[in-house]
Amino acid sequence: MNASETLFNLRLIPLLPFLGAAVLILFGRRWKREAVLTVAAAAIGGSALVAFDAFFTRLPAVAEEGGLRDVVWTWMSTGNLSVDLAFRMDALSGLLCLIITFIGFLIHLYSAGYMEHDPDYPRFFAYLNLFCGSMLVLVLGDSMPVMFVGWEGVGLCSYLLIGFWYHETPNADAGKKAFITNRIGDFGFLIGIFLTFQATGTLRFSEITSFATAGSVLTAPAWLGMSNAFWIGTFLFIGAAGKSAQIPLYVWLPDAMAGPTPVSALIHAATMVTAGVYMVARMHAVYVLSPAALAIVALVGAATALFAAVIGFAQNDFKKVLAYSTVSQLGFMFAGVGTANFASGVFHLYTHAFFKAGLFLCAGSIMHAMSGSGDIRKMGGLRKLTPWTHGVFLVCWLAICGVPVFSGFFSKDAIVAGAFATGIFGDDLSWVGPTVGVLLLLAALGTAFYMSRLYFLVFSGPTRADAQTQHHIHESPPSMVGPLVVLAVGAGLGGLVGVPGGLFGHPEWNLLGHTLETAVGPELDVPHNTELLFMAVSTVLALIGIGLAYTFYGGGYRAPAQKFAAAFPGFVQLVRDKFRVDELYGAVIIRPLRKFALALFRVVDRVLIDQILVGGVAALVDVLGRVSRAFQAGDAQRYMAAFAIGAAALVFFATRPTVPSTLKVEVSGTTVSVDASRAGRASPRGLTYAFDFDDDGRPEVVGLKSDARYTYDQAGEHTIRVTVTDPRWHTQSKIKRKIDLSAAGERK
Amino acid sequence: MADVAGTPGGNLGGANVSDLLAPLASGEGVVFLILALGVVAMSVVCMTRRNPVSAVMSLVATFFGLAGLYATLSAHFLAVLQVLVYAGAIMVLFIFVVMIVNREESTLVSLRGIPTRLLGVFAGVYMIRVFAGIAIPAQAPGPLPALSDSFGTVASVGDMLFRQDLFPFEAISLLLLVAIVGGVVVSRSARKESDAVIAADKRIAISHLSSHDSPAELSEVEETSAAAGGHH
Amino acid sequence: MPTFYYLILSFVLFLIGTTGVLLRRNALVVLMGIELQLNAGNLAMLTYSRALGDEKGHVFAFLIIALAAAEAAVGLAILVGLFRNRQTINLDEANLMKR
Amino acid sequence: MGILAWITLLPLAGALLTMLVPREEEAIHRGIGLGTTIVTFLASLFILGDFDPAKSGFQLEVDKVWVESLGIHFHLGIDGISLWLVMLTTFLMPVTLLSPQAIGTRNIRVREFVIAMLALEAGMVGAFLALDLFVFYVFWELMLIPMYFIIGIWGGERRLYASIKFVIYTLIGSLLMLVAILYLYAQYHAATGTFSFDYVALSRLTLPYDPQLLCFLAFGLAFATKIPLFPLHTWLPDAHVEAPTGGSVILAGVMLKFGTYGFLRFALPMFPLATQAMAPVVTALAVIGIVFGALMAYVQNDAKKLVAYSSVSHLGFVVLGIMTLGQVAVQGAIYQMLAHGISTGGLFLGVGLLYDRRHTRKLDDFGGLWKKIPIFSACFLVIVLASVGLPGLCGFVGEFLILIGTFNAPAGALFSSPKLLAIISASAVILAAMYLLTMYQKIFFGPLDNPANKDPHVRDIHGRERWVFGFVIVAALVMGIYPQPILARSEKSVAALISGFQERLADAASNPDAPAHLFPNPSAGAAPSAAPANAGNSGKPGPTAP
Repeated sequence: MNASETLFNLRLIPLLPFLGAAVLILFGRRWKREAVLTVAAAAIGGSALVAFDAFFTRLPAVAEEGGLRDVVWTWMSTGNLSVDLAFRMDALSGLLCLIITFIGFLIHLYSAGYMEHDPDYPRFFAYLNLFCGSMLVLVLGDSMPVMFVGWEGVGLCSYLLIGFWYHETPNADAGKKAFITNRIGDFGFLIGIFLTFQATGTLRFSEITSFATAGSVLTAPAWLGMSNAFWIGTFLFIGAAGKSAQIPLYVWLPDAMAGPTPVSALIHAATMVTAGVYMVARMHAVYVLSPAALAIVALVGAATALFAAVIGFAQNDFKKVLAYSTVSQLGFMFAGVGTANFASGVFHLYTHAFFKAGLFLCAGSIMHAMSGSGDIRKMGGLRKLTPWTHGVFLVCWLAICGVPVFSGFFSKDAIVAGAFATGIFGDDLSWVGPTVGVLLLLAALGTAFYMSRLYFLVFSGPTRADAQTQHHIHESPPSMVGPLVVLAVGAGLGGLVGVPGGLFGHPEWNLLGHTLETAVGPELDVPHNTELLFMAVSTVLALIGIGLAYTFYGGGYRAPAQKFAAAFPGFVQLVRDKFRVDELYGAVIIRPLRKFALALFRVVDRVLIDQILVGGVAALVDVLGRVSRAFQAGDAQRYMAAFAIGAAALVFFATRPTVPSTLKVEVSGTTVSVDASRAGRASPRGLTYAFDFDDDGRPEVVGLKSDARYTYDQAGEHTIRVTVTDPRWHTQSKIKRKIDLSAAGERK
Repeated sequence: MADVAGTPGGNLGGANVSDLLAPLASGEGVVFLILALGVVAMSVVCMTRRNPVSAVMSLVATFFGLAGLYATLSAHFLAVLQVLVYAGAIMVLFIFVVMIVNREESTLVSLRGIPTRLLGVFAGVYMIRVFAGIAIPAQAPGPLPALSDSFGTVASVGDMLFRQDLFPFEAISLLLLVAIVGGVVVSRSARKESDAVIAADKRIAISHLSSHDSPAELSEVEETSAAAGGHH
Repeated sequence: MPTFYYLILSFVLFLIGTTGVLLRRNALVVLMGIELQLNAGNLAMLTYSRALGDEKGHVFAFLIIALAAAEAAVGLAILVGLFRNRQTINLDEANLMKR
Repeated sequence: MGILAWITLLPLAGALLTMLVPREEEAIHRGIGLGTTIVTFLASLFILGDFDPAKSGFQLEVDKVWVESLGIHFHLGIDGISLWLVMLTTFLMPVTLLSPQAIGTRNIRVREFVIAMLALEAGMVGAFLALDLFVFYVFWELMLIPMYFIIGIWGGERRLYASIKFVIYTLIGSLLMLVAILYLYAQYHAATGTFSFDYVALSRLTLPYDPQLLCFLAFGLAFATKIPLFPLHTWLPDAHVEAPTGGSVILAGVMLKFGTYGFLRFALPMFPLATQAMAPVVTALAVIGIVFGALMAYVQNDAKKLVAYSSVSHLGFVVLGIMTLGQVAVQGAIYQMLAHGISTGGLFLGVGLLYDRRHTRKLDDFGGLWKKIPIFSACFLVIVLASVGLPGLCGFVGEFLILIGTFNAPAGALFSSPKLLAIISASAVILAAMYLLTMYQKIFFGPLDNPANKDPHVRDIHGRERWVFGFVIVAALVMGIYPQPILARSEKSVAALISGFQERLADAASNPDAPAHLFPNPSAGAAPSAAPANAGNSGKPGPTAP
């Protein structure tokens, strides 16, 4: 821990929303709507104020020494593992805190209008506050377990909020799907935590970073030839993929649109889904040590970006298009951090939060206007009917397409340029950078296309809705439009905060880059002309995308669109069905697992253990009973006879003189000494021992002593017989022992 | 494992057989010999008769022979007792029963399960052989201790019986009482038996119905209805 | 008279009794066999009582006789009961205990 | 008499008192039952008060001579390991008796039920505290009989089958254990000439390898059927399905812990060589149990069976933690025992309540209950999440410590490839979410279409029931957020146990075929053992915080 980390009660930031949630859960049901809103907004607002105060006034002073730290109490400490419930704010987590609290606050205001006539009003705000609290814990977590608390907490809240309208089963299923897919990611995250602890002996980020920068242990090969850092990076990335919806764990995000739109805006656009990117940025020191891990992150990110963009082409639901757009933009962010261009990755996260939240809220207000339906085929011509929403959508649309001046342009361009210019991959993986770059460019083109398609289908041309819905299309109330406008401003001007240094030759202009430098290391320096080149290329691509979309969908479905659809019906349907990935997962994983479990249950549990083992034992006892019954012939005389026989046997064995099971024989040369006593104890009743060494029937040594010596004249096989007689009972026992007096010497 | 070769009483075959049988020559020996042979003969006859009456009679004769032997062992009280109780009381009982069940037997020995029973007899013989091995001394025994003249008389045996061994005496009297009750109960006729049992069952049923102690225990069925009314 | 004569006699009597008990079909004869065995025991008891000059043997013999009486009584009662139910006193037919 | 004797005999006194009250006054019976258990709980708080976390040995010992000639002492003592299990017992009992569904739907013979529960509590507390193997066995059987009656009389339809199966399973094991105890007793006499059943004395007895293995198997079988370890678990679902709610809560909440407690207290310290030999087998069974239990729970359609199988899975974690014999893992195992007691106890209380309202346990009969009984649904959600192991609730801490302890088990750990086992067991984290959330969704989400669910009888929790679930949720939250006091108190004892085990292992290795002798045990309790020896998981010690 850096010595001079100043203590500041950061705990207030996550605590306020939690308190708000607790109050609303316990008492919300009885309060009026206004009271509920004020409590919720006050909670998130208060937390925002504390965050702003901490970030702008307190943090700059201590940014270098590791930022602000606040230890609440020791959470777990056993043996050499000790985890404190502690929060830490440095530039990176501070920035994210700002985003979460600011956008969270806006969305709270927005949902007041959106959820106005929903019966479960208080429950919604309780969950929203709970979510903000968990997200803040995730971001401010000082050690991995605390981050994991937030990590699973947001998973839970997304489960609750997706399944908010629980009375329709599909919503509940979507919620469950989200939670379980997240849980799969958390499984990877857990393994990552264990690996980190094993490699570095600590779980605190600051220590991990200092350990990684200094340590060589992480690069030592740990398993299958790959270094510790690689395995930590890969497993953590599985966790990130689960949370931030990357291939293959992205399937839950499109279904998550089943939740109310503010939820989609806050959770599934701005905050939760970016948790993966934040985590990778937080562990940048470890990732940098393993180019292979970074390659995986970048490639998967880029692949997801393109794949999701393509699916976005054919979606007919407003929010589904935005969902795939989010998946695609997240792919961009991961490509950014994947090419060790952490600053620009976070920068894109920052700009994306604004314009994607804006787009979602526009979707919300349009669906509000269209009385709930999100089908863009029924929309059109809303430019005039909903002017404000149209204005905000326009700004956000241009931002996401990467049109210059707007925020998306700068951040996306920084990533693309970074991909080409990065040197992190060294020589053998050098192909990764350019491939990622090309994929990103295609994805950018795709993004421009599907967003423009969306814009033209919704806002331009005649309204295709039926008369009845057309009749009461109206602009949303100011309480909804207000936050929209703010987000539009953010989307529009947000980019200026992080203008890439290489662009205008003034690195200091990149405010964001500088502030993040302490948290995620220096900004990737991209040579001036590559920056310019890709800026031009991406602008051209954006315009091509928009043009193409216009030719296809300007003012409704135009001829080229119908022709294309007619030409490749199968392909279009395939893309619309999301390449049937869900069905694939169902068939490959979920159903077989269920069948296997059922079979296992029937075979192992019921039959193997219950019938065979338990039943078997019972049957065995029964059979034994039946068999012994056969001896009971019922004839009294036979019982008496058996009794007599038993008595006789007893007498027989009782009167035998006790004799050891084997004779102890010591051979030295040809003389043999034999001891017939039983385990060294003298015989109780003065038995007489007759030793016959030369097997001629006449005992050579007879007496009361239980041991005797005899010298053979020649070596070879001999049999010694000992007869023990009990004088009182006149009974005898005999033992015989074969010995071989080979010249080779002693044989026991 | 040691193989078994038990040779009982190896000393019987030895040279000293003659001096073992010497005492028989004296007058007392002759009396013993006659009585012993009589007892053995009569008991063999008893065991082999097909007709139960002759079996009982030969058993009575055996008891008289034994009484004589007791007298030679100067166990006078016991000799009289043997005659009085055994020959008198027990055999009379046997004769009564024989009269009731007097049925000639077709075969002496049933062949069912004969191997086990024969083995039982041989087991008996083996045990006796081992014990005989101890009982028969290697050389002629010394003279028997002199006895006081009151040895074996009613007075001295009675004195010991009622002073030192009072408890066994009381115990055996109790045993006799139980035997009497047992005998009576067992031999009651079957029909009276079943009537008594039925009467007893009736009495128990009546008492159970009248008591109505707790409805719950009456039967399962009612419980579920009781449960439906269970608490909220 | 040497004690072992009497002992041999009692052993013989006991053996005869045993053969009667184990081999004979007729329950009555079995009971008599038992009586014989008890008497053999009595004889041995008195023999040693004479050899040791101690009257304890006599007391014991007295008790054995009492016991034999009780045993005979109950045995015969059972026999009568058996006969009444089964109309036979052959032991090999009386195997109700089989079931 | 010592406080320990008080909390053991208090429930018995309560049971006797209940016997005196005539059969009709059921309210009085419940009152006495509840009163006694609450007083016992308060008494156990005193124990917590004057328990000295620094000492690793046994504290607050009560040692009365019981049978002089046989060397049997009524010897009770408490240390870090048994402290919290006793607290769990005394906490769960009043909560169970407070819940109106404790006796199950057949509301008959309340007096006998209260007596059985109090006797059960006495048996459990006694068994946890017993430091004399004879006394331990007496309480072990004392605990079994009331549970047999509770399942047998107040259970469901197939209660007789279930109770008989339960008793036979446990008895076979415990009889073997008795044989092993007597063998130790004899060996101790042979080695030292004196007769004694005392735990500390017998645990210092070092047997040669073969007898040690047999004793370990005897003890192990008794505890394995109790845990239940994988192949011996089929009695659990039957016993739970048929037991009344109160029976299920105590059976799952506390009685299963006797298996794992037994391993930790008896099997491991007494037979180090055998433990080393058998560890791979037991761990394999534990991991199979974890995955198998989770899979079985995934396909159940009966709520109680589902929770029963989930118990098999959770306790598989505990066994894994114990077998790793690392400081972190064992403390995690102890913590998981407590957390499982709270979360599964809550689950059974919830399912019991649903059964009381709807008289069915089939998940398909439910649907959309959130709208009908929102408060209960919220409480049940928290309990389900605790059971899933959501961080911030009690389930997570135990699982996390066990997994990180197993993952970082030292090279010399008792079984091979701890990393692989930890990863397989961690997969149960996913399965747990699947089956529990599926259950939750079938019951509470979806449309409220089934008419039976709309029936006014299906009331939300009220009065006492709210307190019951309130306690459980508060316990889950506190144990999730602030586990440190629990971990701190069990640290010294676990450290002593592990270092004792290592010493015995080293000694056994040095002179392998020494005949049965007494092992000088310097670290037995007296001096607090060295700083918590992290012999458990050395790992590569990084620069811990300066």
